[in-house]
Amino acid sequence: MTTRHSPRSIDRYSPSERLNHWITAITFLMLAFSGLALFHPSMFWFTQVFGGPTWTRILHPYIGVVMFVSFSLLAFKFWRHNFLTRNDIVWLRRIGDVVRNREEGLPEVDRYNAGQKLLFWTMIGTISLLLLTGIVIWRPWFAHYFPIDIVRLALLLHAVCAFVIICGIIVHIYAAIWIKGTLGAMVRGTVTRAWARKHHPGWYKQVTEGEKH
Amino acid sequence: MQVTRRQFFKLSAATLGGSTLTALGFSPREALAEVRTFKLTRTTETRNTCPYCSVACGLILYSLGDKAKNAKSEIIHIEGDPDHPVSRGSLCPKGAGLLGFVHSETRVTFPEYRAPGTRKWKRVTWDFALERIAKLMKEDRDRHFVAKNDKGQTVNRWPTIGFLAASASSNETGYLTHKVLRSLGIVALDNQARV
Amino acid sequence: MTNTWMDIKNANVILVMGGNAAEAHPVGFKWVVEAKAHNKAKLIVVDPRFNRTASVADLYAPIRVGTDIAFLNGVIHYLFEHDAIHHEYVKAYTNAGFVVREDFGFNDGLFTGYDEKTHSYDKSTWQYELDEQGFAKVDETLQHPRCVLNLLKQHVSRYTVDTVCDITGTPKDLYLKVCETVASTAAPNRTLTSLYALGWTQHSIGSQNIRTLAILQLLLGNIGMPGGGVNALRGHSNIQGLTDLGLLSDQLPGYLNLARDHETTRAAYLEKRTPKPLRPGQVNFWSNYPKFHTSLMKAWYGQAATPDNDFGYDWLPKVDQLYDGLRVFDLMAQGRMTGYFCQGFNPLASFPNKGKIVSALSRLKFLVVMDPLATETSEFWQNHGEYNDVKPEEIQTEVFRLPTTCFAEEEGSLVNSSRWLQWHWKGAEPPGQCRTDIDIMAELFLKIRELYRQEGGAFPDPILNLHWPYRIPEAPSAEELAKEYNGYALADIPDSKDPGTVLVKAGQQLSSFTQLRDDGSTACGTWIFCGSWTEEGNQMARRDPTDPTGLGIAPRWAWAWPLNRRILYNRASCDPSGKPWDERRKLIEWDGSKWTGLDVPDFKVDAGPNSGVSPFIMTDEGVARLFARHLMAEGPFPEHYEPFENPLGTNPLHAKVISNPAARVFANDKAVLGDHEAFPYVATTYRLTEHFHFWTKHSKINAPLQPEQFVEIGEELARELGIANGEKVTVRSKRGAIKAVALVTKRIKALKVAGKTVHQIGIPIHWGFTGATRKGYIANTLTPFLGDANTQTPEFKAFLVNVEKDLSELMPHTHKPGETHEERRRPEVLLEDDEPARQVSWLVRILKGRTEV
Amino acid sequence: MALQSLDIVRRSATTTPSPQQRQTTEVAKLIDVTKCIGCKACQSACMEWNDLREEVGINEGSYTNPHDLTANSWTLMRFAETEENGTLEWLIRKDGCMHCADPGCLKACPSPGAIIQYANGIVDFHEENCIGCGYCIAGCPFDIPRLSEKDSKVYKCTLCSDRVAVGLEPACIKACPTQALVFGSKEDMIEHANERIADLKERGFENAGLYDPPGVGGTHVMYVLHHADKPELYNDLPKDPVISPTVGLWKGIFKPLATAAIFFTALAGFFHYVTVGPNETEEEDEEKKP
Repeated sequence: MTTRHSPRSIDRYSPSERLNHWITAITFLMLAFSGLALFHPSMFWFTQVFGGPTWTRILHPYIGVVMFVSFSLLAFKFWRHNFLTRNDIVWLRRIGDVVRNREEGLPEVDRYNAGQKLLFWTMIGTISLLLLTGIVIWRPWFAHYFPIDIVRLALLLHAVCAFVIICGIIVHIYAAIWIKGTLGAMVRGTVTRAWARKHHPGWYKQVTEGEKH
Repeated sequence: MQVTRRQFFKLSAATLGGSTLTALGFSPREALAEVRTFKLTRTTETRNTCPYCSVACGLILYSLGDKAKNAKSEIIHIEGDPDHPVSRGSLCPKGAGLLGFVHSETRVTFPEYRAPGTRKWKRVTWDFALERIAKLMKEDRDRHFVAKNDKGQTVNRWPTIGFLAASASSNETGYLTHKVLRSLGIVALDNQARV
Repeated sequence: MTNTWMDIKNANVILVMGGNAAEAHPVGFKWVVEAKAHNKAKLIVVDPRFNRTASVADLYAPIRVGTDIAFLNGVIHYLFEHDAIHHEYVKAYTNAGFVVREDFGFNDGLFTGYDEKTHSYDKSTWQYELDEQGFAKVDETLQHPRCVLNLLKQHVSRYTVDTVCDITGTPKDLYLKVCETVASTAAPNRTLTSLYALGWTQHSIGSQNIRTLAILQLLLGNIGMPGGGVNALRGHSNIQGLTDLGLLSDQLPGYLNLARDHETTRAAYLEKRTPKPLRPGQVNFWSNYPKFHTSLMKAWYGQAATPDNDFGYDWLPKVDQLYDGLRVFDLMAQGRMTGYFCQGFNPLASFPNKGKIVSALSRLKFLVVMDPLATETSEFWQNHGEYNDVKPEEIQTEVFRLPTTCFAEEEGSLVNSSRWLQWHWKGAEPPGQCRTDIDIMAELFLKIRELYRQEGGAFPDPILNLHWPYRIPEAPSAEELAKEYNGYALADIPDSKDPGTVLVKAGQQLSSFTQLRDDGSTACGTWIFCGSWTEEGNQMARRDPTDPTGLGIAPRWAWAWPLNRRILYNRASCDPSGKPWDERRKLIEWDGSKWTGLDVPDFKVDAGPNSGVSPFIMTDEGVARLFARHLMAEGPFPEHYEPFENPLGTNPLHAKVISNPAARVFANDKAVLGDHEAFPYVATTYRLTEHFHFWTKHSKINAPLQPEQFVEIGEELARELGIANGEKVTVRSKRGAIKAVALVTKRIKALKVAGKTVHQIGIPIHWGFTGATRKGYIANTLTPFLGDANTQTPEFKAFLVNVEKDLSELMPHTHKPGETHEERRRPEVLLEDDEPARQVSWLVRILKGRTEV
Repeated sequence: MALQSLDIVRRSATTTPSPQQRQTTEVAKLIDVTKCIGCKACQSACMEWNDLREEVGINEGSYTNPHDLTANSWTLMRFAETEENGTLEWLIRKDGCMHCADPGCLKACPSPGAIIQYANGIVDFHEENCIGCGYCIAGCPFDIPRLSEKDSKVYKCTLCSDRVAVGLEPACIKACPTQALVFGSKEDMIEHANERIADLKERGFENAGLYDPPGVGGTHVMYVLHHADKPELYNDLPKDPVISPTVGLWKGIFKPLATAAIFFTALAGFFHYVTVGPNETEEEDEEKKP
């Protein structure tokens, strides 16, 4: 990725990637809220955000398809950076230190750390499952083509996957707030060199490799 | 029409329910949980008999309005008459579906005429139809009336006009139809009893 | 019906044969289910199909269509064999002991006196032996070889169980069970009631079917008993009323009839219709015939009918032959009819051989249809594709379609199946320009009378003299007409018992037909309806449903003819000494000076027990007829004759006489009778409970309950022909073909008949090319154009067809939940002026926000 | 009318109890299949009373028309021919909502107030709150609710709650010619059923019995069957229906747990931030760049 690096910052995400990410994020949030509204009565009031309960039920699947498309673009772009390596296993085992901001002695992290990789694969799994089960339970268009037991199973799976992915994304959002500078990566597209060196030394080496001066 | 005991209770129950609530200032914010309002509360009841089969189940016709002059009484519901000793309020699928017949889309509502050889109906007035039929009948009666048969016996019959009478019309219709037809000398007369 | 609907709950055994009560009279069937639930009754169903009546029956026996007489004669034979006869009843109340003339006989399928050329009988030999005073001889001991009972025993001796099962195809074990159950009602305290309808009447031997059942009921002593009787479940709501009012070719109101050509004087006409009693001291009620006829003429011609013009005797037409529906359409087909009226009747669909009906109607000069609905008959001249393929330009008939009101938009009375006249009130104004039938007939009559007043013409007297006393001539009210047919006094009527007192004052409504006189002092449109609108007001509008003893008699609900009698022949519910046969079901009793009880006694009120007066007061013998003398066309005893189209080609009992020898079959109809080689399967037409003939297909509520035409085929035949359930098949008879969905079912079994396997096809009739259901063929495209020898009721119930797969249709298809059948929607036939339904694209519906996203 | 005026036992998607202090009689409809002649008067009366008109379909080779319950046909006669019990039988069953004591539809419904169970036992759909998600179709053990194509709302038999509310019997029950349908308190209906079963046993149906499945807590629509041991003969009436375990799981304990779990995950993030604090990269890290 031949990017221009300024002296103090490194490009991490291109504008199209950021746009793609934020489309996925926004649609995910809408999906999460509209889904949770139908999930438990305590959150039913979320439906007012979408123009009433019926509109919530109508919009949710369409937004779901949009999210799936944009997420699959995202996944297609980044799946090469998310292969788990041995270092990642070690990193995971020392998750206790990671959580307590003690980063010394942690194995070298490439572009994404093990947590991010794990989240990546769970998202691929759950979102595709969400789409599949979503279509099975999509009334009035597709649900009547499926026998009732499949529809029941799909409803359960849809809820479980949604739960998993929502918890995952909460962690994802928190991590961005917790690790200062991360948000900037996805908002402006650049990170400070110190950030890169501290959090993603492996990736930092690769990116600054061409700049020998 | 004097309000029968059954109707009085029905009227008072409905109006009491509605009025007290609004009187207490409880205009309900939104319909939280209520059943569909009972649609027969102020309708007019008329007793009738099912026109289909010969069990002749008792019917109650519920029509719009309370017989006020300016309200055209439209039948909105037909139910079995619980007082009828044979049917005791029950009906068969045909009787229960009578509203479909009363308001059928294929009800004929104005006189129509088909000229010989044409492909379509033409809407006509009652006068045109009845006058033309009367003329056709008189013409044919004068030409084909048989006063005496070939043995010279007085027979006074008019064999060239036939009539199929309706076995679902009332006795009064049947009686008048018979009286009219015999006075004209018609012998080719039948009704559904034949089939 | 001899009994009432609610009375069915008193029965111990209910025989539903020759009818499908649960489907054609579901609410009436309530009382069969009540009998089963509260009276431990047994329901027997004998029908070619296992229908919905059979679904709740205790015993179902299949039968080949058209063999009911063989079946029942076999049961009568079984009764004689097992002595299951109610002897005291038979001896006292039937003509069992009457001795028949010596020259009467039956051999090889024919009774004595048959004339091959005219297809009719000289019935002079079918009479009793008379003594010198002209009374019939009676052998009280019932030993005389030629007494009626022995002749009957000998006549049915040929109907052994094996012979019957061989003819009817009914399995032997089921047949014996039926016989056994029926025989159990010979006991005085057990009764059998028979519920029958068109299944028996629509045969070329229809009337004899009912005769056979009547004989059976008489032998078991069930006539006149609560829970007994011979109960015809009439079809239309007022078919009983219009039959009572005599709207038939040769009838006058109250079962009087028109004079024949040769009865040139009124005296000759009355003499022939006023029977002399055949036994001493009998009531012989028809002897009052002159009173009824004079009162009718006074009602119709008022002052103009005077003794010197024989009360207008010549103003009524005389008949040379019966102008029944079949003959009229045959004449029409020959072009000898000018005009035809269909008042609430759809003959194109309900008369046999639709092809002949279309060609007949096409030769009319004008046709008038008066109906609330757009019927097929009114559009016979329109081309409706395969369902009515005609060329309008070639049909020169002028057609008038006049809109009439329906039941909810007019007032009046209807007679139900058990002779109750019930009043109904008007619930709404008619739509558009609809008028009542009364107004149309009145205005038509007034216009014709006006033409005759102005221009004169052929024999105007009956028209000009017709008594038209109605306040609004163009719109006689139902009340005025009801009062007229009830009858009123024209002069003070003295009481015959003590001449001083006046029974009825002039102008008052009469209260009983015993008040009628033949001297012109009373007017009564229909003598049997006398008492329906008395001085106390409209008896037909009474609404007190109380049933004093729970026997199913509501004496103060509406009014039943004659004289509010609810169970006919109820004198026969007591033995000759006046004691009820069954104490639990006591109807009437003798209280020392007169008969009283729950029901109006069907008897001479003051003729005590052992007074020799017998309960059947309408017959000239005073007793019921096992031997019907000359009153039936094809014989005094019922004999099994095959339908005109039958699968055997012979009659197992007598090969020389196969079908009803006395039936009238026109030459051109005989030519289109199919034989069993070309048309191997037996077919029968019938009704479904969801539809009423061709009427409820116009209702959006009933149409989806039976949306499309189908035929029922047994599984064995379907397997043989390779027909799958739900596929379309073509059913073809000699007269035409129809296409329908095949409903393959276990409920029609193949029958073993005379060594052959006979398959039967069921064809419901309810579809046509107008209304809300899917367009269908008129089922009567297939049926033969011939009728019963006595009543000319067409033989819809037994004919021959062939069945083939209709390959133009898609393969069978099982329904998935929520499926919308788009791909299976058959193209509707489009008339020229029908625009095809506009298809709105999905996107347009979205943009308009009309569809669900 | 506000909530108080109607005795509601349960309301869909409402976790707090409804006003149910009054003890009103529980009504029930008894369908005596042994008296039923399959005449469809109940179908006609139901369509007529509820102002519904069904689409005129095609005949698929069966008396069951329309072929299935639809949003326009809330009750349906299902015909089954069988010879399993020796003689030929034509078993006809009136299909429709069973008004369960523990309704699967109400348990599955996410929209508050869309499905109401009254104290008299009637389970009623209130289409103005229905969002058309179809969860109730998955929840129902008898496959009864039907989604309408026209307005994407779900419809089913309401046991004529409007008639029962003013003291009348349902329209189908009034119309039934042979008293195969009977209405009254549940005890009376059970008593009536037992009388019928006794009569049936006399007529040779040893296995005649009452169908009041305990799996859904008993129903307010009960059957008297000739063969109560084989209800599947009657166009697969479920043998012992229960709310499907999948739905039970989906709508059971998993709901509150998952909601709490999500809430606490978010909270855990906040607490972590407050305790461990953010992970910053200081300035000197900038300088130390070689």
